[in-house]
Amino acid sequence: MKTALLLVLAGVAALAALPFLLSQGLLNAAIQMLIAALFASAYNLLCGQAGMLSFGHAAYFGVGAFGTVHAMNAIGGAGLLPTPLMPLAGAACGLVFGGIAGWFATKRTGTYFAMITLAIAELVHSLAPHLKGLFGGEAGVSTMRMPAWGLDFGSTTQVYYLTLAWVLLSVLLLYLFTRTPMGRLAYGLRENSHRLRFLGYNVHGLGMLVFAISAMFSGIAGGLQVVSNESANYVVFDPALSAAVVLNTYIGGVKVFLGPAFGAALMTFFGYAVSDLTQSWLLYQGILFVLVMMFMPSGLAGLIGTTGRLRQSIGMARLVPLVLLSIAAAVLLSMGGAFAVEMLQRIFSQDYRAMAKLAAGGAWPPVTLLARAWSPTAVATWAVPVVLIGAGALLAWIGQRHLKQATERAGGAA
Amino acid sequence: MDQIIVSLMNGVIYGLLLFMVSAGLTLIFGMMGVLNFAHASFYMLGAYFAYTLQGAIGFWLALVVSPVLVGLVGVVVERFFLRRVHHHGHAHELLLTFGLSFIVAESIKLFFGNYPVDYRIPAALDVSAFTVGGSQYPVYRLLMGGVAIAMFVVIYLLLTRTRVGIVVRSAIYKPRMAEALGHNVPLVFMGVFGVGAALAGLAGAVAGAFYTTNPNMALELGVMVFVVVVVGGLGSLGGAMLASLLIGVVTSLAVGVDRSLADLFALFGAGEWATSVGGLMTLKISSLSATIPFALMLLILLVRPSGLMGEKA
Amino acid sequence: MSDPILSIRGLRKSFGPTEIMRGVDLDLLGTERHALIGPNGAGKSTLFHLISGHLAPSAGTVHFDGHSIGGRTPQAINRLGLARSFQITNIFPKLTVFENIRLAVMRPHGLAYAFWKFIDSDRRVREETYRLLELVRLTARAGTIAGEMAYSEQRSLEIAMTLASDPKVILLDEPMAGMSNEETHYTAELILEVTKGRALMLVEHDMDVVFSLSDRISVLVYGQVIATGTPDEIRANASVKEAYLGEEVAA
Amino acid sequence: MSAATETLLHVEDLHAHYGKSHILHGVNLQVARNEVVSLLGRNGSGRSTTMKAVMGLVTPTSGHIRLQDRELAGARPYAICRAGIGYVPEEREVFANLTVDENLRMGEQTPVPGAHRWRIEEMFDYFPRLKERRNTKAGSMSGGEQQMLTMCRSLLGNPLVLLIDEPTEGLAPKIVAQVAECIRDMHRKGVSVVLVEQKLAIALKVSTRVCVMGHGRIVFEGTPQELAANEKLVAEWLAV
Amino acid sequence: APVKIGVLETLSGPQASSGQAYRAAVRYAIDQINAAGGWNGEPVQLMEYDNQGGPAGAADKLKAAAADGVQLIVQGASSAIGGQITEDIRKYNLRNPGKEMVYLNVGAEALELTGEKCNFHHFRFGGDPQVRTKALVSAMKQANALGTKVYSINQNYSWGQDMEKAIADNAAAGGYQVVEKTLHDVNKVQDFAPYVAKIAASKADSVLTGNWSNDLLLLMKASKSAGLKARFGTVYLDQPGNLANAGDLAVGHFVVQTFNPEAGGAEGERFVNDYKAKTGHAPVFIEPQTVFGMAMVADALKRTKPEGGALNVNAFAKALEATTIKTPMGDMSMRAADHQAQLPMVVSTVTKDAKFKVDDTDMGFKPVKRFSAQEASTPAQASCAMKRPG
Ligand SMILES: Nc1ncnc2c1ncn2[C@@H]1O[C@H](COP(=O)(O)OP(=O)(O)OP(=O)(O)O)[C@@H](O)[C@H]1O
Ligand SMILES: Nc1ncnc2c1ncn2[C@@H]1O[C@H](COP(=O)(O)OP(=O)(O)OP(=O)(O)O)[C@@H](O)[C@H]1O
Ligand SMILES: CC(C)C[C@H](N)C(=O)O
Ligand SMILES: [Mg+2]
Ligand SMILES: [Mg+2]
Repeated sequence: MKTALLLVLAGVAALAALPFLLSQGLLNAAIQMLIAALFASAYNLLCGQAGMLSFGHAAYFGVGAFGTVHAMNAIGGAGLLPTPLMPLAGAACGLVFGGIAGWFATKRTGTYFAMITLAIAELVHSLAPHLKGLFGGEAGVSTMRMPAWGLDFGSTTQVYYLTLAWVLLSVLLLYLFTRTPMGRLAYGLRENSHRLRFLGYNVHGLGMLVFAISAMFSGIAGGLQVVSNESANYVVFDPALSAAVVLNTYIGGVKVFLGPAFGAALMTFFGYAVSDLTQSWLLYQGILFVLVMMFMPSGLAGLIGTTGRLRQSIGMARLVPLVLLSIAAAVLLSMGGAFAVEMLQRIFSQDYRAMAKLAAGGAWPPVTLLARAWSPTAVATWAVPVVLIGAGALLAWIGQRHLKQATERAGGAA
Repeated sequence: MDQIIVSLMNGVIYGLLLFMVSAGLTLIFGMMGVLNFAHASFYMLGAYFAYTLQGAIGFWLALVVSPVLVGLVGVVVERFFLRRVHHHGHAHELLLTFGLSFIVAESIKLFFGNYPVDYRIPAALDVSAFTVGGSQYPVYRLLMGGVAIAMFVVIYLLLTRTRVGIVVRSAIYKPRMAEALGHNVPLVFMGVFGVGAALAGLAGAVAGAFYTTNPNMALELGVMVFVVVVVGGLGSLGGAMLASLLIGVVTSLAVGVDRSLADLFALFGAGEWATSVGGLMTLKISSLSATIPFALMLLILLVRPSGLMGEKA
Repeated sequence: MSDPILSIRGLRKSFGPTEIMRGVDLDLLGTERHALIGPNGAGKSTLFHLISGHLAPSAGTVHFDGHSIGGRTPQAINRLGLARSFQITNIFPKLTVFENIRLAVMRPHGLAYAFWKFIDSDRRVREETYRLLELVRLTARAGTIAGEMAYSEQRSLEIAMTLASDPKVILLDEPMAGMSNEETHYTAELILEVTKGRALMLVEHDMDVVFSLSDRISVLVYGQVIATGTPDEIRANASVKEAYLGEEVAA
Repeated sequence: MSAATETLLHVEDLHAHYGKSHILHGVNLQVARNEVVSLLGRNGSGRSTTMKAVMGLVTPTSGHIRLQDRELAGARPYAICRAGIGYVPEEREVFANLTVDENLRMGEQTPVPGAHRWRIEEMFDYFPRLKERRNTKAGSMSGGEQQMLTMCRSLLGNPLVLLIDEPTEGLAPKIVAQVAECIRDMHRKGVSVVLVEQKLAIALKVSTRVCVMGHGRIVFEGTPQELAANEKLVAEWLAV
Repeated sequence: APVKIGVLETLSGPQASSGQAYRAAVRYAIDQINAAGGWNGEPVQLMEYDNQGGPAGAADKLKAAAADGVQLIVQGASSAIGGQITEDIRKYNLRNPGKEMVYLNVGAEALELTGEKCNFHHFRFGGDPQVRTKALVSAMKQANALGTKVYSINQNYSWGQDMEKAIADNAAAGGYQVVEKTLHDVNKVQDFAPYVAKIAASKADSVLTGNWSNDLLLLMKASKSAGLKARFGTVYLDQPGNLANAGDLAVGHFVVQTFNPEAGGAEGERFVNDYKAKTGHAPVFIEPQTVFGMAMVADALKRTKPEGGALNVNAFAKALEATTIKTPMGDMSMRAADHQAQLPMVVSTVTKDAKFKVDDTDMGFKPVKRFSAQEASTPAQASCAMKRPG
């Protein structure tokens, strides 16, 4: 418990120090990561804790965003609230809309619940572009942060601290919520809502409240995004965002409180960093999803948990080489895979094929990758990924065997 | 009047197309309970396979082979991917298939590029069957309808004449018990998933030539098929058919209705007020045809959660 | 004995065309232990469902402690002071035993939807939870995941959860099913003890338990009460023998 | 060996674990054709686990399970079922979302050679109540009705050996008697039965042989009469 | 310091195709600038950012670009994203005087970008709905292909809505009557048959549409299979894949373009060949206008003196306002009032005897009528109130 608290404090300190360490661009990415982390945490309250798989959480994020943007534009652009408090508008809108939508959605459970949330989100998404007054059409609604409390909120650093404060506060509140009676009830709702009813609880009301609270925090996240981007566009209602939050949450791991936040931050960073590097980043993302679901079903947090348990059972001395081995295997495999994909992508690209056709004699021109020219017909070119993947697979296999031996030995001793 | 007839016919055929794609999902999602977000990707794969094959083996043979290939892909997906995460629950299946749908879409872009490929219906089929009210009615639309109906019949027989249906339905909740009664549950699941995928592949092969075959075709249809299955009632084949037709016809007819809520209010003399309110009030039904299915789905879920023909939840 | 705390008049229930409850009249007195027996499918569990709000009656009335409760929601009925257990174990299988009981205890302590205080800091809830754990001999299992316990232990947990709201009336549906003789014995004692001062309605097919535990017995056959009386009267009743007991047990 | 005493099911030195806990410590059990063997014991003594292990629902860690000389240890449950072993689980595993009829259909199997062929009508003769409720969803049936259904469902698989786990749980006394009669009838029709039964009286009445389990082993084997006579054993291992 | 130009396009996801086309054109143009010596003796640097298909991603990446020191932002594939970028740049410039950025809009053609949202730091090098429609209508009328009844069908977002308005505005000039107007969802409609039925019922002679991508292709395919006789006047029929996929049914329809190699004469052919040699494909769709726009940028850069070794963006913008270049299509200049490029237009029709075939088919676009920049031009919008720096 003590160490956990210390870790959290260290994390907060590190977050607070970021503006001194990062470039403006990265700092801005950090803002997006924080927002995604909050959104995922809010979502996890509903999905992980209360067991309600919503497919339409972008709706509440979006409503929060538009609530905030209108609040910022209110009173002739002066704003309804001082800038630092603007996310409150998002919270209020999220809460109200979440309450209404939740009232409908929580009338059903399981798949039907999921489908209602999907329908609500899709409805909003497909109606929004038609309601220009409210959602500004496809151009969206633009706004500007007004100076308040002696700050002008013009710099990324100020926005970062504002976002950080809100995210920390919200995540703390979400955490404290799990320790309240109602937070506990959310678990009961997930496990057996039928039984709760016969213990005298109003399950529908409870579900609606949890839904609304989750929507409220999602609304704050939406509001923060507006504060940061100074605009809101109906595309926030896009199903892709609803899907992203589910994915992020599970990639992080629903069982651990901070898991979804980590997952979301990581995936956001992945998108930020990789999307400019390669055109196929969605392919990598897809592969990543599949791999995580197959080999880390309880997400990144689960991986950390497993490592911790391994440390207890087989000891640090045996664990360290194993971890190193796994990391090496993962690096080799992903390098090999990425190399192959990038080569293929270049060779199959329309442009390259057209160029190859133009080239004299039909010879395939070399492809540039990693600042080096590779001939697609050379054996050496394809040997690179094959060797990388082969070596990675070998390491993975060795690691697996060692792990087995180690656990067996530990099991025998126990 | 003619326009209404044409719209109706168009709607019916579009509905049948929706059914073609959702038929497989009815098996996979409705009966096995697997939230397969990659289903529309199988549809897309069917179209691309057929496009690739038609040059070599001709259009008709491609229509036969590409569903088989897609079915094999489905089998692989079930056997090596879904089965391994099944016990973790729905969310994991969903996310896995979600990842797969990315992989399929991006691989297609990798090999076939971003633009639509020129997969077209053979000239011999590109004729009109008859003319109504000045516009021709293409033979190919009838063919699509025919394929959809054939699919319906085949699945119906599969479910009523064999024990596959009840094995699947029972094995979702109690796979161990179903196995202890002598049913090779993993094999049945794999088979059903493969057939579901193959059906989507067939739909893709057939429809890809009529509409367009492009890397976004999965995305465009992806959510709609879920709407169909839910509105029809999970696991109900007849329901899926009914829902497809309903959605097809309603969206098709809606295109012709240039009315808005304000017009409705005008009947009660509140038209001007409604127009001045604007927003939702003045939206024309015709511009909302993409919204209607979702509104329908929401309505159904709230008043009749088990769908049009689903069993009571 | 006092006035009936629960009184059922002309209760009917149909599922589609089949009528399962065909006009049941039954009274449960304030502090009696009343067993409900009858052939399989007679409608005993259905009667419990109707009383506890799980199902709404097609016709007839249910009065509980001065309130007409037919058709009310389960939570409303529970709050009036009527708790039930289920024939098929119905707990929170992935939560700990402690958590299971605490969820049940929270509600009567008015903490249903509280989000402004921490649950761990509530001493009364904790103490009450431990008291119940002790009562059903599960103290040592407090930290166990409920679903991983033996069946009989899960049944005990179920009883503890039913007791948590300090109800006036308890309905227990086959609490001893699947228990060994030893456990059955213990559970019978337990039930005797915890239902002191309350009314109990019990469905059970173990005749030893039924005859030793109950003050009165009602026999439900095909949705109708064919007899009500003391254990001895019921044992001697020919039609009960015919419809339910068969030769061997009665002999 | 004569047909009557031919050993059908051989369980030899069977071990099984749940995770790390060792539950079966070498169970040996022979079931001959036309025998009704009762497995008795306290709660948790491993009787259900033995059945599950035979059925392949719990993977045995070591040991042999042979049906008519065919090794079944490690086989998948469906293969074991098709080989001729039927299983009636303790927890009334009816398929709640299917009707009674569909549940029964789920159980049907082509019989292995030498097995008695059961007809649905026979089932309805045993339990007329089921016939009345043919088109009801199994999940909405009463607990006792579900219990009857599970038994009939497995019988329709025409097994050579039927494993029945606590069939009388939750049944009205009169139906309990019917179940006992049903088991005797199976016996008459040549089905071998392995029975786990809490109610000692019933077990003694229907079995040709009884085994008492304790701590994952068989600690006593003999005729019902021998067991009834051995008060010390009954007190120690059955706690009656 | 070298000048950094950032392409902020949709490079991944469903709408990646047009973004990648813009990128190819910009890469080509930058190579040319650098071949000519770059700026201030240093090569111009091209940075590529993936806006991931949406305004939110664009906002993020714009900040990243600003942090990377990018001064010129290029984008064009969507007016929705363009709207976000122009607003963000306006705000950024307000807050960071002396470190301004310029938005080089090479294809987001919604009117508001040079109307209410017009801004000193935004320049558009593409057309706009008014310019496009005016040329299209006039050429089709002259070719006797317009008829008197026109059906207007467009995508329901700013570009489509502007197109709808432009089609109505040009009714008098074109001598037609708009028999019906339809707006439909963007990239969501699978089956256009109901729309085609509506068009058929209206007995329109021709259909004018600003649709692009699938919405155009599906519309045309559905018309063909319903045997619709109406002629299509389009803006984006030359998007790659359209002709290949539509096949013969495209023949006889019209498109208004910013470039047509046949109309460009020898210069045009030289450009096409050079482009093809560098990128592997001929410049089509929005690529030519992007290359021309970048050529204007190159020209303006040439005329901007470095200040302390760096580019003064405001000075550059002022130079750009006064740029005129020669393109194969004729002179192209920037109108200072609203920063809308004045560019020549050409209306072409799909035939089999076009000189340049496209999409590996036997069809191509044959010019029907050319418009010089002056002829094509429409007046600046009154709603544009541009604030100029000091
Ligand atoms: N939802 C339902 N739909 C149809 N029939 C139902 C439904 N619920 C119960 N039944 C039927 O009502 C009858 C009474 O069931 P109930 O569970 O009340 O019996 P029971 O007396 O508790 O029997 P047991 O002692 O076996 O538990 C059964 O025949 C059952 O099939
Ligand atoms: N799924 C399981 N996971 C872990 N332990 C289990 C599991 N199932 C049973 N056990 C344990 O295995 C032991 C033997 O259980 P088994 O069910 O075979 O006993 P039984 O003799 O059938 O008793 P009962 O009368 O309770 O049915 C018990 O100690 C039980 O706690
Ligand atoms: C690339 C083009 C199709 C973009 C379109 N002109 C728009 O403004 O959105
Ligand atoms: Mg019952
Ligand atoms: Mg057992």
